Amino acid sequence: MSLNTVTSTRMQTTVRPLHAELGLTDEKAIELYRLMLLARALDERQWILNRQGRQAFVISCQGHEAAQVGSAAALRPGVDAMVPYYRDLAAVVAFGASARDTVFEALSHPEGPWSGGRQMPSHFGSPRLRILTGGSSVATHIPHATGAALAALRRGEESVVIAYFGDGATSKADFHEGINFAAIQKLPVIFFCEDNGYAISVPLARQSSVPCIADRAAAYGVPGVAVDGTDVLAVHQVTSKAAERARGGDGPTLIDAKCVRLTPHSSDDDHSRYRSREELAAERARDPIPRYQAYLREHELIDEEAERRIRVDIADQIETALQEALAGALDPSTATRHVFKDAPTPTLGEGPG
Amino acid sequence: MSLNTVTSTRMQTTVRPLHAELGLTDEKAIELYRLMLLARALDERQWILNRQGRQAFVISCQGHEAAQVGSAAALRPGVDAMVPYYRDLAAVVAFGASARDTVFEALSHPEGPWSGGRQMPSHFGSPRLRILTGGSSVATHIPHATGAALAALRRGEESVVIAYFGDGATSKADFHEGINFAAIQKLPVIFFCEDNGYAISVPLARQSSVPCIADRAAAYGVPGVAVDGTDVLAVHQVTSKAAERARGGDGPTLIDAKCVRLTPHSSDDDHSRYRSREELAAERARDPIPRYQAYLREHELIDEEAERRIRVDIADQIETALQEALAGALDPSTATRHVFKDAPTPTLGEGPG
Amino acid sequence: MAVKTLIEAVNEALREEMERDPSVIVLGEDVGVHGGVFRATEGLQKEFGAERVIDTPLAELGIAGIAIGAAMNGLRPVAEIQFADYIHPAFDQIVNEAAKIRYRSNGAFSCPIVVRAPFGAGVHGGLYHSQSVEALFYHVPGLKIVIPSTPYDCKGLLKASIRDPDPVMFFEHKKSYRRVKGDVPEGDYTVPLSVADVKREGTDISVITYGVGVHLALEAAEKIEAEAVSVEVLDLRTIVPMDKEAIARSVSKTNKVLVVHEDNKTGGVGAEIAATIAEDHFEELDGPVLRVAAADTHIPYAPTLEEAVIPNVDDVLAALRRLAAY
Amino acid sequence: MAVKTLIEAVNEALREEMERDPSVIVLGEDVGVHGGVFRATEGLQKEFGAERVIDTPLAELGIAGIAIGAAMNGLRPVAEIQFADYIHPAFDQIVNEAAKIRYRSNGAFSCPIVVRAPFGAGVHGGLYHSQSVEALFYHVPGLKIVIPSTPYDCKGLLKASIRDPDPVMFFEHKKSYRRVKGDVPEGDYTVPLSVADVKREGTDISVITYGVGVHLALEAAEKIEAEAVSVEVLDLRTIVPMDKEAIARSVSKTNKVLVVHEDNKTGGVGAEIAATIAEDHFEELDGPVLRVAAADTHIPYAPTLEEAVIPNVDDVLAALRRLAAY
Ligand SMILES: Cc1ncc(C[n+]2csc(CCOP(=O)(O)OP(=O)(O)O)c2C)c(N)n1
Ligand SMILES: Cc1ncc(C[n+]2csc(CCOP(=O)(O)OP(=O)(O)O)c2C)c(N)n1
Ligand SMILES: [Mg+2]
Ligand SMILES: [Mg+2]
Repeated sequence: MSLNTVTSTRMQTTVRPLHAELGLTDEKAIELYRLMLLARALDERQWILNRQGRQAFVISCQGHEAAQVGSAAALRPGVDAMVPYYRDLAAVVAFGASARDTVFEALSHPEGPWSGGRQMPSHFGSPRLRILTGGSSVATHIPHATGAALAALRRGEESVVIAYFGDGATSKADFHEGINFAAIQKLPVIFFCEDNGYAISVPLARQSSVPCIADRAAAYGVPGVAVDGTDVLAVHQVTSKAAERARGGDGPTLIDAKCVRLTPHSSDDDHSRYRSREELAAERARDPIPRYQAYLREHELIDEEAERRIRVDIADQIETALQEALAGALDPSTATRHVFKDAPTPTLGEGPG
Repeated sequence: MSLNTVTSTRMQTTVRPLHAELGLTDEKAIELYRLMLLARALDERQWILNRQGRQAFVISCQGHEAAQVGSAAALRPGVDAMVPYYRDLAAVVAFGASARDTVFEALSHPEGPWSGGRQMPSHFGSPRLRILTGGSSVATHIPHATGAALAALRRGEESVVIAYFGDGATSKADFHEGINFAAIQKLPVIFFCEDNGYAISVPLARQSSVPCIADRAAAYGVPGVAVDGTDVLAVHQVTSKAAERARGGDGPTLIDAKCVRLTPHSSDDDHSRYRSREELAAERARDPIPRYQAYLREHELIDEEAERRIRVDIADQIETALQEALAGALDPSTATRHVFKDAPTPTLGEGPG
Repeated sequence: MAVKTLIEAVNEALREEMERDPSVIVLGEDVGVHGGVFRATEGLQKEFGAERVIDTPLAELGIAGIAIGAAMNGLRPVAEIQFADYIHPAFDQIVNEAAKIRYRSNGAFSCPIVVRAPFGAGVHGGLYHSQSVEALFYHVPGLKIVIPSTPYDCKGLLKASIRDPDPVMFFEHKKSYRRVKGDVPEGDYTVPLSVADVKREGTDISVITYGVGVHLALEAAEKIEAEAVSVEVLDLRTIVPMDKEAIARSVSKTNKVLVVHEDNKTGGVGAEIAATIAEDHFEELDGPVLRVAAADTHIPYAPTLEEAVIPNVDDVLAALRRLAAY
Repeated sequence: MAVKTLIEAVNEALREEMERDPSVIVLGEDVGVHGGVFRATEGLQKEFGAERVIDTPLAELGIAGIAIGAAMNGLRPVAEIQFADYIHPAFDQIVNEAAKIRYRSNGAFSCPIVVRAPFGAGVHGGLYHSQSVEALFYHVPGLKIVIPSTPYDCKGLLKASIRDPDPVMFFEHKKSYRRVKGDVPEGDYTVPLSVADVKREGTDISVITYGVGVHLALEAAEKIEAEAVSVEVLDLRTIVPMDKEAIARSVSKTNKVLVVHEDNKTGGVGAEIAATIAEDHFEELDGPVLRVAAADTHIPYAPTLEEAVIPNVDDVLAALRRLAAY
């Protein structure tokens, strides 16, 4: 209903709205918002579970949703591959991960698709969704993305690989060696930095000698693109461009998306120790969700009623998943399995998760 | 004698020769040449010892002498510190290492000042000369230079630290992490790359995605200076500038000196497997020694007779050292010493070596 | 004497050594303003300034490499690796550089660094916040390894490590940080490296252990006393160089040995201890040298799974009973 | 059957596996045009192209990390580390990533890589071209370790390693590359992992060893035969997972064990072998489990010094005589 109204009114406006300029249908533009809301709701729910003593550890995507959804949605699920890090809940959700997947891992359910309770929450990995498994080490997955892109090329798949990592990760060996090789071989990789200005308590100025991570691209002769990571459409635009470039055989791009970290580093952290009230308030003002909501409202793509329906549906998904997840219990005798192969392993695009 | 002539004639010339422009006395300009010749002679002699079966391993500075002497001579021995790699014979010679030091290590004499026969030849290290000990691993010493500069600053010494490394080393973790920290802290370090276009058989194009190593400086917000590494005066000039900058508290500089590798990688290598005759001939034509000789002749700083005297003196030094070195024999019972402290250890500026 | 936690002992040792010796610096991730994710360096940057308490970039290789270079030029750096699980990126700098500097320079250079890292399981940290890493450095000549089990030992051993002329790996069990309390004297004292400590005297069986293993052993020893088995608990404290005399004394006294550590079994430190005893004390042994250690797996996150792989008091008791039967 | 060297066996295995399986690629420093500093990859780039035989930048961490990522996306990378001494920069990728990928993903992902590296002393390479590194990976769950002693085993084991679904560390003793020759059949065959091989039957003493240790042991066994001592030589071939049944068989037969490896003694693989025997075969032992290994130092360059620290045939003989006396 409301959508029709929206469309019709849009007909009369002279300048086309940005999402249309970017070739996104109204439905797609709304879907991006739904994904952001779903990730945010899943994230907020985990903090409640943590306070309830049901989830020992939480690490958030809050403030990164636009960067993650905007970029992941610019790729092709089922074709392209993702190498995320712990903060990428919204990215994996945009790549097809469900509320159930998330909640099952949050509560260490044996059927958790990413680790079955073996890893902390938000340690993603799904052959089916073409999301590589990751550990907790910062930056070690960056050369994995390079290797996965090399493999895709050798195997004649025309898939693009996106690696996500934080600003702190760019200080590390793996960043340097991973990008250098990808650039030399012109591999189809997108190196996507979610720069939230902090590595736990360490501000970017103590982390990097250049204020803009995009400047690091010059060392590898690849494009370095800085983008407002709270602007989902802007991120979608630059990522699409990087993906085209990768598919065209022109090699990697380094994207530097300036995000905000709206929560402490993790449930173990207390950011009041190193961030001022003023600074935190300023960050809040850059929350990507109200920003995109405003855009959708302005262009009459969504109204209160439509948004309410989306939020209710999300709440239902999470509730259902929670009820199911709370039932599951792990079998201690499985703890020693999978050190070496004791079951067949699928390849990307197949199998569980 | 000849020097007087030279000076007097120079008086009449209108434009001042480059070395004078750089504030180098004629004596100093000639001394640079002597150091290059000494290093070259020591290097060539080691290949003979190798063919004679007296020295198991040789690794050369041939083609790098101008880069090494030009840079090392721009620093202050006894004040500044050096973190060299295996190819830096001319650099350590310019920092005060003698023919005797070199020959003793070449022949694994127990009194070899750098390792006493524990390491391969050309593995330098002398507290007295402020040259840090190095192993054989590529690039691992780069963060050591950063750390040594941090220590100098904390201890109130106003010394500059220069780290030497090859083009291949810039691909490695240690380069990235070592420079990043130095740049953030604005430490007094000079990162000096001796770019000879190869890492054993791997050409720069397979090593780095940027054709010019100096471009890597942009990632750290430090000056990246490319210089002809076969031009000793040009190298001296850029290194002096970098040293001033370091002393001034403005932080590190990355110097990219384009050198030629006139020998195989080492005595274990056969470069005809991967370099064409034409290429090798072209490199020969860029030998830094004849080039500087021509400069000195042009400006009448040296004549055949003066050069002969220098060469004879160098040959004598090497002969004397060789006779002495061949006498020495290692005591097997010392092989297990120095795993942990079993003797007092000096600090930079003191002690043996 | 005040009762303090293990983490307080670490903090106190660092503060006192920085006051005593201006060449001591601390560097690592979040060690400055934040005071460390476990608060080991709490207040140090305020007191000694950002020049001596340095927040580094997220780069363990660099942290170690920079500490090594600084040590070769007159400082005594104490590098914090935020979790032992993240020491592996620094492995090359520690193993190929720090450990070899004195040897390769024929004694002309030394590398007096301390690398501190919280290690060990039991806090539901999963594969990357639970590792024991001592066995990975144990085999490398030129590295000393220290693992304290009590706050008193911790303060004294850390001070001795900072003053030691060689590289010292100092591992602190993170589960013990706040749970293990004990008397810690104010002011300066050291506990010498390479001296083991009999934490409990006994006559029937020797438990040779370190770190949390000491607490498992003591608890098991109490319990089995009821069964008239007298257990001696030897806390190695320094893993390399190991106090072989103390081991010899205990073995000749009890003639039965159980080695306990939380690290997984195969190729763990316990292997060398057992092998040494089998080699040097064969005639004295009345029974096999047993080992209690974690399963040869990684450490999973979920408590149910984690508890299934790491050793507990019952495992120690079972092994003691087996030995008692000999 | 042609007589081939160890390095020829490596080259042949690589070529045949690349022909057999298009997902096999080779990457490393100088492996392409140059054919490797030891010529292990000679001719492969010509035959299979620069897309499958890749000259990488000088970056071991990257080599391992890229191999791991490629393995997770369907390739079977064989990464060459130019010298085992330079594997340490890749330690984190191998230990924290490759070894844990299957476990952490609950079996959803695997990491079928082979990391090849020449290792060992005796070629006057000094501290950085002589290291044995097997003990540094031995303790880590999730890694297999293979060390061939003959060209026949080398070809068969390397092929089996490339086909293995888990990460395999494949270490080739560089001194054996051209000195050790033996029959190598043309064409395809594999030698299964985790199966030890009795290289010499004997009844009095078991020497449990691998790599060059096998050759030291065989030579010593010949010599001591004159003294009416019958020595069995068991070549482990695969270090992890170890063939414990073969060890048990040999120990129950001879009741005396000598462990030999070139790596330094403390915390070496020999420690676990000795500890396992002391634990599981205590009642069967007629004497201590002895170990012959290198001194706990680094490997110096000068021959006089190097020979002083690495084990030789006389060391093995002396240990055998000591055991024979029991
Ligand atoms: C190698 C390694 N070192 C240290 C840590 C501990 N740690 C976890 S997250 C983190 C900060 C990461 O910062 P950044 O890369 O900016 O990502 P962000 O969390 O800000 O998104 C640190 C230091 C780790 N996980 N891995
Ligand atoms: C970490 C490491 N990997 C590999 C080697 C083997 N190696 C010795 S020198 C060298 C090439 C170094 O090239 P470059 O840095 O350009 O210095 P150059 O020898 O050309 O002066 C290699 C690969 C090593 N010594 N260290
Ligand atoms: Mg960040
Ligand atoms: Mg080079």
